[in-house]
Amino acid sequence: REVKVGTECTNPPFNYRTAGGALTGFDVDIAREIGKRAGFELQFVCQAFDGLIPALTARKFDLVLASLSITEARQKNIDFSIPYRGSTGRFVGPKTSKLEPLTADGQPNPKALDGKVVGMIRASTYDRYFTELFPGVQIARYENYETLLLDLGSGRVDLIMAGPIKMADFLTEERGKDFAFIGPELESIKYFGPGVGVGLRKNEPELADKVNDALKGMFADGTFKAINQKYWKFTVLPSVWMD
Amino acid sequence: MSRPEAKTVLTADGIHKSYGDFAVLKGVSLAARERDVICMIGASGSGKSTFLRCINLLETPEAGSIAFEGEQLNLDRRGDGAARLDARQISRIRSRMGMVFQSFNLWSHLTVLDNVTIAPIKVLGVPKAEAKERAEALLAKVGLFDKRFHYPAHISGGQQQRCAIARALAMDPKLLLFDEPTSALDPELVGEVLRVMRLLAEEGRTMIVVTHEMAFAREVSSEVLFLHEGKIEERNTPEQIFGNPTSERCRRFLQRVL
Amino acid sequence: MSRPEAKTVLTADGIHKSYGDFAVLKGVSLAARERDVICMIGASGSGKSTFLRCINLLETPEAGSIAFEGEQLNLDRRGDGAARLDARQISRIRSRMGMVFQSFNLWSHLTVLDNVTIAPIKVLGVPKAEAKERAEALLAKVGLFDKRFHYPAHISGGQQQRCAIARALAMDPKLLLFDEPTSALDPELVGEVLRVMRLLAEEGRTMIVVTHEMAFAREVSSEVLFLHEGKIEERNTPEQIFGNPTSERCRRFLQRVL
Amino acid sequence: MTADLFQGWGTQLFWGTMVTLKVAFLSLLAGLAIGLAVALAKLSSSRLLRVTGDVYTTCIRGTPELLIILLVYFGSTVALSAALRRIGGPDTHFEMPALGAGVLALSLVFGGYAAEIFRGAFLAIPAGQIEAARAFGMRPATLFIHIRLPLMWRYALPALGNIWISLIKNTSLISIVGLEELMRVSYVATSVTRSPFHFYVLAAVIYLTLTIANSLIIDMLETRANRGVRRV
Amino acid sequence: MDVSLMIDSVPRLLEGAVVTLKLLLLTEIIGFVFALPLGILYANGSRAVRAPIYGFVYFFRGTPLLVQIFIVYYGLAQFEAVRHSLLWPWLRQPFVCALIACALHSAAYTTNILRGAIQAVPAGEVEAARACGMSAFQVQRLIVLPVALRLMLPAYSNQAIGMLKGTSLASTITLMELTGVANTIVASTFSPYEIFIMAALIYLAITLVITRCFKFAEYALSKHQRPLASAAATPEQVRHAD
Ligand SMILES: Nc1ncnc2c1ncn2[C@@H]1O[C@H](COP(=O)(O)OP(=O)(O)OP(=O)(O)O)[C@@H](O)[C@H]1O
Ligand SMILES: Nc1ncnc2c1ncn2[C@@H]1O[C@H](COP(=O)(O)OP(=O)(O)OP(=O)(O)O)[C@@H](O)[C@H]1O
Ligand SMILES: [Mg+2]
Ligand SMILES: [Mg+2]
Repeated sequence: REVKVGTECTNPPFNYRTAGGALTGFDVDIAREIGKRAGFELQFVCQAFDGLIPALTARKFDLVLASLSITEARQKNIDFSIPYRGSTGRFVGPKTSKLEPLTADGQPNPKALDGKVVGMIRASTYDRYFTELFPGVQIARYENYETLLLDLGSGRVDLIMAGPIKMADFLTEERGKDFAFIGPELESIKYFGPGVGVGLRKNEPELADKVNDALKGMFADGTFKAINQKYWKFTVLPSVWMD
Repeated sequence: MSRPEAKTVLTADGIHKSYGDFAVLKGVSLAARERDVICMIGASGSGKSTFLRCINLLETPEAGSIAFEGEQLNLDRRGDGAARLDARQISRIRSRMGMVFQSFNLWSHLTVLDNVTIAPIKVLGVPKAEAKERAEALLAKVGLFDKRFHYPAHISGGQQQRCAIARALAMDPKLLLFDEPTSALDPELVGEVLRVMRLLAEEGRTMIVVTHEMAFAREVSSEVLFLHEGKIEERNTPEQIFGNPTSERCRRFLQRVL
Repeated sequence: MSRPEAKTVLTADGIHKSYGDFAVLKGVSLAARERDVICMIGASGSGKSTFLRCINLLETPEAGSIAFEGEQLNLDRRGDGAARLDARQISRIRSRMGMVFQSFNLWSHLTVLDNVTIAPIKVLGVPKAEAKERAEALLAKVGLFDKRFHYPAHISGGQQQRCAIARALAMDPKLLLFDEPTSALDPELVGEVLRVMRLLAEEGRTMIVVTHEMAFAREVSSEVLFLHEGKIEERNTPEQIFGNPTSERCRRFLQRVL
Repeated sequence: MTADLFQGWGTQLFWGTMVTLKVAFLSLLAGLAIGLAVALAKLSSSRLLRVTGDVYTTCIRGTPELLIILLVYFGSTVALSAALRRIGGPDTHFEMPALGAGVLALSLVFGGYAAEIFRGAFLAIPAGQIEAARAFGMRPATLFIHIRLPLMWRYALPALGNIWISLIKNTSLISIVGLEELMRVSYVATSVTRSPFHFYVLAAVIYLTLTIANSLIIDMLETRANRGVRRV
Repeated sequence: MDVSLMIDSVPRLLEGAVVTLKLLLLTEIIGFVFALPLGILYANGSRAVRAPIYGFVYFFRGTPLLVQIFIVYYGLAQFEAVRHSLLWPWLRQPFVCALIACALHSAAYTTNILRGAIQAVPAGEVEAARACGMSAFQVQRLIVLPVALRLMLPAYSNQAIGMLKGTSLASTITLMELTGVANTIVASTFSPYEIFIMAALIYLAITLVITRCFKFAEYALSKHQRPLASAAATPEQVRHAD
């Protein structure tokens, strides 16, 4: 059976194109593995992030694997599989930064960011988190990571909030050498959800079951772990790694 | 006037036309028969051009009727007073009336030759080669043959006027409306145009000519109308009008002729 | 010719002009003194309009020199043969030369009155009220007073021409260039224009008039030039030219006068 | 050198450029037809047509292009499938291809702008030249093709050139429906190579090349259309 | 369709619309001020004068506005010198960067439109003005521009409306104008259709106002083309006169 998979294709290392045009990345590998297990013939469709959910509901494709966090708001429109990656957030700022966005006991401290500008991806889970927990702090919203990081470099934003997995890559690069994580990794089921899942149209239980079975299968037989290790030394889905 | 047996080509009856509050034509009538050359004279602004434009319905008269070659022009008025015109009828009739405009109105995107051939080809369906041949003959007649590939903007005023005349003649029309066809021409060419017009009249064509050149009017016309403030003040043979005008106003007008 | 003591206003010497390969003017010279009324006659296409346009440098002559009121016009040629003109000098000189175009060239976005007042106000700096008063007087003189709030598109051909004449006169120019100023006028108005021109000449103004109306030329001019294929074929007093032309070509041209 | 310049993305950029050109040209053809039809509607004597034309140009010009593209792409699928079911057709799922949706949306937009330009240009034609054509008995169709169109063309060209260039650039918006055109390819490349400027500037240069090539064509057309116009 | 959500979003969207309008207005004013001399020089100038204007027009017309905004906003900030200059407090702001890019873009388009209109002014009228001794400047101001401005109106209204939507690209550099606000609301409500339709309605309303203004200007400037009989005609009627 032919199944169309929507993804962004511009979000390394999760899903992206190489110069040769080949699609790779963590999400893509997971999708391929699901396809193999469920007997789907996969066809990938690249689409800007904003268009993914509308396109899914308009039947332009059947699954979305694009590091889509499982959130309540999204669940109003679409269904999700079980999570296949954890999702947390973390601040990044200049190494010299003395800002302390969190109090000693890990609670949000908007007063510490008074008069500062914090950058993040628009419509991301971080956007929602920060808007609600840091009221009154000025937010700059970006379309993508590249521009967000540029403004971090030019000093137009004082801090950014983003996914630690992606930021870990950035901090090891040349352009990230003057920056560091600020404060600990933040977890919040309410805002970041239980993790990243496969997006599905509502009322398609058959397909959802097949995807969930495939995911459970890879968790169980170590395939998932192998894929994880291909990209990172640390685990991206703690609950599975623990087993 | 002269040949009562000839067929009537055009009758215009009680034509009225105003612009806003200003009444330009206040009931002008005219009947033209085959071979007639009717000259209209009158002061500037008396409504001569407007009358010509009413005849081929470039302006819609507010009152009056027009018949061409026995066919009544459909000038029914709607509730709002504007005439509802039958487009097909009008096109057909216009294609049988040639017109030379006072300001020439050559088509600026076409060469002299194309200005002359386009209407015969597209309106009458004359084959291209034939239209071209005819046009070149006409252009040669008016002395424009070697300017045939020029655009209107690149020829002199007199040459533009001659092009406009050739363009009207190329349609081989039954009735010709000339609005000051010699205003930009030198005496030599005026003589030439006069000769052409006589030939056309002999071929059985009818002409209505607005002109300021009294000598020309005297030479060419079978009947002269003197228009004054939107009314025909006097109509008569050229001999009568120029020799012995009855209306006071007409006498005064002609007195000034140099 | 007639008043050797009068001051020379304009000298044009050996003017040459061609369009592409086509030589329109092949060395035309002319000297006009105060009170002169010089008429240029000649066949259509002989280069009359082009010559007038060269005088106020709307066309740049390829060779020849022009002096106006003792001031030499700067016609230095660059390497590529095009003349480099001093814009300020040209504006100044043009503001002292009025011109009536063959095709009128009224400004379509301005009313008749504004057409007449704009140049005096903006170029000469005449106060608005004064310019308006003068313009209204001029418009009354040419019989256009009650059309002064019309736009050019809404007046007749002869009215447009009269507006163009009023526009040129409003600048109170030293030299007037008329390109067929009576082509669209009825005999009555021609007589009127003639009267105005005589008055202007008496005021000490100079005029160069291109015309096809020989009677008019005979009446008004102090000197007549006959232009033929870009050269002056004959120049003489009107009496001589019309009475006893020396050149064969000129005789043939005038023969046809009706 | 070239390897460095394109960092291995040359082939993809090339195909992206081809998609851009394909969408642009198809939309141009359809858009000109729409524009002409709407301009005529707006100039017609029928009040209904005039109002329809007005509504069309106002709505099309007033709605962000992106939204029109989304409506055509997503909306058409839903609407057409529903329509098909309504008329008793099979309960299939109608698929609007991305290319079709992109071209349709962009030509609707181009048509809206072109209509306004054509209307202005038709009104700029000197009345005398139209009258002369009428006086020669030209039927409205003949008059339109041989007199109005060529004269109008002359006035419309500079502004049409502007919106044609805009159209080429607007093709970048259709990446939202998943077409891999130039802008999208540059973005994809940027996300991997981490050199945003390099690829955006590269894309700008490619757009510039396309638009300059097209401007030259427009200039040639203008020169052609202006034969017979005296310039001072 | 969640109507209450649509209504709730209006105040925030209107705040964004105010930023959009401010940006648009300043863009068009600055753009026109630049375009006026450039268009006149372009239409009348010698080769040497035209060449640089040609270059300017080609560049800003030929590259996407998005790229221009990016280059001004992110590109300039790449240079240490810019970041330490006196201009940085200005160039730091997304509004200023968006304005610079939009105004230059608008100027390029308007220059081209104006040039076309100037060249469409009948040659005879220009010559008549010269023959009166008007200076080159006066010819332009008194004769050419009044006619050209009237001729350029339809195309210029296109340009202004295009620019209105162009300002939405400023959302990509974090400016909270109408589109930016809409995007942000969508991000927190996940109701793209409702919010975008509301935003589109606001854009449409602004467009309507712009077209009305242009229609009025067109009517006011076309007195000389209207038939006298309808001197009291409404703009509606005149637009269809032909
Ligand atoms: N822009 C141009 N390009 C090419 N040829 C031209 C141009 N203008 C005029 N000519 C040619 O130059 C010649 C002289 O033109 P000009 O207008 O001076 O004639 P004219 O003596 O005024 O004639 P008329 O009495 O018909 O007005 C004509 O043969 C005309 O075709
Ligand atoms: N479109 C118009 N709107 C208003 N008035 C007009 C319009 N056209 C012509 N008129 C007026 O109608 C009158 C008659 O104009 P018409 O053109 O018929 O005169 P004419 O007899 O041809 O004069 P001429 O010999 O000067 O060409 C003039 O007074 C003119 O001002
Ligand atoms: Mg007339
Ligand atoms: Mg001439």
